[in-house]
Amino acid sequence: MTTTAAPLDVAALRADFPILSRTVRDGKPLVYLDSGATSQRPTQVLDAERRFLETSNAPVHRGAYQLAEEATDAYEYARARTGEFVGASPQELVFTKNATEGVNLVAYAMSNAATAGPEAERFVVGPGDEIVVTEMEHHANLVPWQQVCQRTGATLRWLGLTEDGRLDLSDLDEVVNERTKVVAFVHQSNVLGTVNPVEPIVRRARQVGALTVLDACQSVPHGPVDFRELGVDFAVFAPHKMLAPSGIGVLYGRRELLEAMPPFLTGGSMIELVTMERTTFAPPPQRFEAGSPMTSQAVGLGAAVDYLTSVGMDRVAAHEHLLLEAALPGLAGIPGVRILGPADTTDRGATVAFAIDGVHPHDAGQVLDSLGIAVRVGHHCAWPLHRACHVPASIRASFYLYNDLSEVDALVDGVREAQRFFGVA
Amino acid sequence: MTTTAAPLDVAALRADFPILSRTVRDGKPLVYLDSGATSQRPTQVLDAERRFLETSNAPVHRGAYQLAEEATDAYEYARARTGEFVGASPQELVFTKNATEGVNLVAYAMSNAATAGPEAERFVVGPGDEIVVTEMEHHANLVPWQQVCQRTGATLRWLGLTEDGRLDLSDLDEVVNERTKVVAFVHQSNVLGTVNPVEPIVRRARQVGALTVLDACQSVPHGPVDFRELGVDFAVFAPHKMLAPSGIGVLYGRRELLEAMPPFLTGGSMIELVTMERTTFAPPPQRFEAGSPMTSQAVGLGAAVDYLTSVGMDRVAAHEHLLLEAALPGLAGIPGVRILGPADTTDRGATVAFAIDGVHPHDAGQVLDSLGIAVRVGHHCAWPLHRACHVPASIRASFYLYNDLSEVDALVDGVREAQRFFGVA
Amino acid sequence: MNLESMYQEIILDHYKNPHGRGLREPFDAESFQVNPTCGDEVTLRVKLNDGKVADISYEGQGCSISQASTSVLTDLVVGHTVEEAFTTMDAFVELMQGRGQVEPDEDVLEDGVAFAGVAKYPARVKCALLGWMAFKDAVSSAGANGEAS
Amino acid sequence: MNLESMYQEIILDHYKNPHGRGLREPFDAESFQVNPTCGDEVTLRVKLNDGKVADISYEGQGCSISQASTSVLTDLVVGHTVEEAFTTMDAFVELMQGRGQVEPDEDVLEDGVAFAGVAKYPARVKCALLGWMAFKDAVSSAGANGEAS
Ligand SMILES: Cc1ncc(COP(=O)(O)O)c(C=O)c1O
Ligand SMILES: Cc1ncc(COP(=O)(O)O)c(C=O)c1O
Repeated sequence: MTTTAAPLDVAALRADFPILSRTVRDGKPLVYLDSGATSQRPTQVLDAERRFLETSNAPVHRGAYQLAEEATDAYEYARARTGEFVGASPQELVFTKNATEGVNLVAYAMSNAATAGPEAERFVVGPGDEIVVTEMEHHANLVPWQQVCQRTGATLRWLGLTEDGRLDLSDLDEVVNERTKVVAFVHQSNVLGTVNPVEPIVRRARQVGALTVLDACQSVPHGPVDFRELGVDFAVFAPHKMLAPSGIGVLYGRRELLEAMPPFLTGGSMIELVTMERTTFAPPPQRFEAGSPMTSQAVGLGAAVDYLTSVGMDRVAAHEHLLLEAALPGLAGIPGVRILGPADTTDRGATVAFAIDGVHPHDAGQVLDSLGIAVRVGHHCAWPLHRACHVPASIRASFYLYNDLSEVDALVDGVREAQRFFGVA
Repeated sequence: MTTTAAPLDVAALRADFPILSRTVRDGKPLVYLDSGATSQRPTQVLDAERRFLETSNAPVHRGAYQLAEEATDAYEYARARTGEFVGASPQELVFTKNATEGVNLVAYAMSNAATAGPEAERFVVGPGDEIVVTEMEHHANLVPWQQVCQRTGATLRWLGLTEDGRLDLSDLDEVVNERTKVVAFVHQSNVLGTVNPVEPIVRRARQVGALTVLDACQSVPHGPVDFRELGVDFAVFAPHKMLAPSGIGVLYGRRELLEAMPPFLTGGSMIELVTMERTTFAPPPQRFEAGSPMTSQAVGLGAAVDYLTSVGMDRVAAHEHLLLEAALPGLAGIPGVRILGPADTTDRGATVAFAIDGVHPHDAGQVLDSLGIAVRVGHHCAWPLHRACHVPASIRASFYLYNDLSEVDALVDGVREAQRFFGVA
Repeated sequence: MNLESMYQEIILDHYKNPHGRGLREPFDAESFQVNPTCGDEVTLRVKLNDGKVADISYEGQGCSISQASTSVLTDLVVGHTVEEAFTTMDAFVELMQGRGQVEPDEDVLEDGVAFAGVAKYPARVKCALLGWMAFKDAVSSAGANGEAS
Repeated sequence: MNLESMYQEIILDHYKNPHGRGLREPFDAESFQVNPTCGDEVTLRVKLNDGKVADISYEGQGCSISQASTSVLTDLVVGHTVEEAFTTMDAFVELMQGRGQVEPDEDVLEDGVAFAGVAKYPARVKCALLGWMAFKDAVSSAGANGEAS
C-alpha cells in the first residue's frame, strides 16, 4: 500500500460523474456505496463511447472500408491499453460479456477438451481429478466449477476460512495435491475485503502442475495489478466495476495456454476454415470472441483505463485505504455491529460487510436508502461465505475513488439511525 | 410485403443518425451499405443509454435502494418492450451478449442435458440423433451445432440450396426425420437475401418431434416478425443490427422449454440456492443470465424498439423493398456482374451479394471504399454458402431504413468504376 | 422518503410478535421457499381439513417484511376454505405488485392493508410474498397428497 | 483517397502476369494458408538446395494484392540463401505493418516497395502477407523435414 502518493482531489473528481450529484428519496444527496457491485462512469468514458458511435461505428475485424478500419483500430487499441494496465500482452486478453463468462470460458474449455483433439489434452479433467476453490468465492468462481465437476466426474474441493476472515492456508498442501487440475481463487473478497496472498497458492499449484485462475474483479479496479508478475495462468475482471461500460468482461490467459485451449462459444469471427463437415479455429484471442463483439464497450473500457491511469492506481489505493481506516473503526465502534472479515486494515480493501444485531440487513438497507445511502444487502453472490460466517446475509458498503470521508460518516450515522428505528439502540 | 404504407421520409430520418453525415476518404460522403453486419444508431438510442447512465445506473436485480430499483425497472421495461416487438412474453426473452451466444446457449444446454438430471432429458442428444441445419447458415448457426455433434456423437445433416439461391425443400421429409432432434435455420439469409418459408419446416419438425431454432438476425430488423405466430421453439436476433447498442443479443425460447432447460453460463444472479456442494437455479429468464447484465445496452435496445415501432416495421419493409427493386436490376444489368441469390424480389430482403467477373471482391471493395461506399467483401461468415455458389467470396450491399435510392445509384456507378479501374469493362 | 409509510406499526407488531410461528404436527404438506437475492427463507406447513385451512405453522429467517407478512397470512387464512384463502392471496399479490397504485380492501386483507406502502419498493415485494408463495406451494402439494385428514 | 497509391502499376503488372505461378516438382515442403475473413488462399511449395531457395511454386485464389505480393516474393527470394530471404521477409513485414510510416528500402525490397501504399490499409495487410506466411511456414517445415535435397 503506497501512502506517499499525493491525495486525490475527490471534489474535483466527483464532478466527472454526473450521477453523483443527483438526489434520491425526496431530495437526499446520493451516497453511492455499492461500487463493489457496479461503479459509476465518468463523462470521459461516456464521451469516448459516444464519439466512437457517432463517427467510427462499424463491424470490427470484418470490414475493409474506412469506418471498419477505424472501428477495428479503436477496438484493438482498447485491448492493448487494457493489457498494459494489467501486465498482459494484447494476445493474452479476451473480451467477454462479463467476468462470469470469463470463468465459464475456462471451465467449459476444460470440459470440452475431452472431445477437442490431442492439443487440448492438458485441459481434460475427469473422475479422480480435483478442482480447488475457496469458501470465500463469489458464485461466479464457484458454480462454474461445480458444473465442470458435474459434467466430467471430477471432484470439487475447497480452502476454508480462518476465524478472522482470511483464507486458511494451513491445509494448502493437502487440498492442493497431485490430483488437482485447477486452483480458482479470488484476489480480493467482494464481501470480506480480504486480499489473498497469491504467491503461496501459485507456488503450490505449480508444484503439482495445476492451473491457477484468479478472480481479480475486486482487485483490478482498486489498485495496481500485474498478472504476469502474479504468475497466475488465468484471471478475470469486470470493467463495469472500474468506471467502464457494462456488457464487457476481460479474461486474461497466458499465451501458450490460450493457444492450446479449445474454443468455447463458436460462430463468426473465431474461425479459420469452415465447411459443412468441419471447422478449424483462429488463433487467440479471436478464437474466444465469437460473434459481433462489444465494440463501443471496449472503447469505453479503453477510456476508463486512461482515466484511472491518469489518476494513478497507487493514489486510488491510498485513497481507499484512507476511507477504510475511517470506516472500519467507525462501524466496529457501534455496539451491536459485527464486521465480517478482517478487523485490521492490512491486506484488506475498502469493502466492509457487517451485520447489526436485531436488525435484518434488508431492513437496515431500507433505512439507509431512506437517507440516500446506497449499500448492498443480502449475500452478495457469496452465499457459502455467509454460511461460514454464520449469518444469513449482511450489509455491504464498498468504496471507490469518488467516495469521501463525509460519506463514511453518513454511513456510520445511518447505521445508528437503523438501530434507533428498530429499537435496538 | 405491405406496399400501401406511407413512404419513409428518409432525409428527415437520416438526421437522427449523426454518423451518416460524415465523410470518408478525402471528403467523400459516407454511403453506408453494411447494415447487414451492423447498423448505425440514432441519437434517440444514444441519448436513452446516456440518460440511464447519468441518472439510474446501478446493479440490476441485486440492489434494494432507489437507483437499483430504477435500473431494474429500466432493464425489465426493455425486455417487455422487446417482447411485444417480436411476439413474446418477457419471460421468454433471454438477454445474451450477441445472437451467437444465443445459439450457443441452446446448443450447450443440449450437450449439458446428459448430466443435468431428469427434467432436462428431452434435450439430450447423442449417437444416432441428428441435427439439421441448412447450407445457407451464418457460421453462428452452423459451427455451434457441429460442436454439439462433436461433443455428443450426434450427426449433422443439412438442407441444400436450389440453383436460384433458395432453400431446397424437396428432401425435407428425408433430411428431417424421426432421428432429428433439432432443426436450426435462418429466416433471411445474410448473403442471398432469401426469406425462407418457416411454416413447412416447423410443421415437419413438429411431426417428428424436433425442436426448431430460427436465426432471425436478418429478419427482425427489417420487417414485422412474430415468433409465437411463426411457431418456432427458439429464435435469436442481434440488436446491433436494428439500431441498438452492441454487446447485447436476444434469445427467444418458448416458456415451457426454457423452464425445462438446464443452465449454460453459471454464476451470480441465476441461482436459487448455493452451497459449496450444490447449486439450484432460478426460473427463466434469470437462469440464463449469469453475472452482471448488459444494463445500459438493454435500455438502448428498448429505445431502438421504440424508434422502429414509431417508424413502423411495415414501412421499413416497404422502403427496403423499394431499394431492392432498384438495386437488383441495377446491379444485374451490368455485364459481368453475377448476383448471388434470387433474381426476383419476392421473399427476398434488401441484401444483395454479387461477384464481378475479373475483379476480386476485395479489389472491388477497395474501389467502392475510395468512393465513400462501405460494403462488405469476403464470405460474410457464410463460407459453405459461398462454396455452394461456386465463388470464393462476394461483395455484399445491405440496405436499411436510412438508405435511399441515390445510394443505390452510387453503388451501381461504383461497380462500373471498379470494372473500369481493373480493365474488365 | 417516509420510512414510516413502509414500516407501519402493524408490520412492526407482527414482526416482534409473530402469530402462529413454530412448526407443528400434524400437517399435510410442507414448503420451503427462499429469496435468492438475500437468502431469506421460510418453511411452512399446512393442515387442511374438509376443504378448510385448519392450521399453518412456519419457521424461518428474514426481514421484518417477510416475517410480518407470514404472520398476517396465518390470521387471514386459518379457518377459511382453501378457496377463500386463495381469493385473499390473489388480493394480497395484486396489492403487492401494484407499485402503490392498488387500493387495498380492508374487508378482505385486514392487517394486510398495512403492506400497501411496501408495494412502492419493488425490491421488497418478494419479501412480502415469501410466506404466501410457501402457502400456495404447500396447499398444492397437499392437494396432490390427496388431502390426508 | 488515391486509388493509384495502393494499386501501383507494378502491382497490377504482377497481378496480371504473375511470376513463377503453378505448382511444380520437386519440392521439400508445401504450405496452405488462408485468409479467414475473405477466404483467399494460397498453396506454396519451396525447394531448398544447399541453404538456398532453389524454387518457389504456388497456386491460389485471391485479390490483386495477395497474388501480386506472392509473385514479387518469388522474385525476391529464389536464388537467395534462406537467411537472406528471411531478412527480406522481415523488411517486407515491417513495411506492411508500418501503417505507411515505414520508408521502404528499394535495394532490399525491389518491386516490393510498390506495396508501401497498401500498408495504409490495415484490412489489406493480411492479403499482402498471405504468400509470405506460406513461404515462412514451408521453409520451416522443410527445415523440419531435414531439407531433403
Ligand atoms: C444471419 C445471421 N446470423 C447470425 C449472426 C450473428 O450475429 P452476432 O454477430 O450479433 O452474434 C449474423 C450477423 O453477424 C447474421 O447475419
Ligand atoms: C469477486 C467477484 N467475482 C466475480 C464477479 C462477477 O462479475 P460480473 O458480474 O461482472 O460477471 C463479481 C461481481 O459481481 C465479484 O465481485
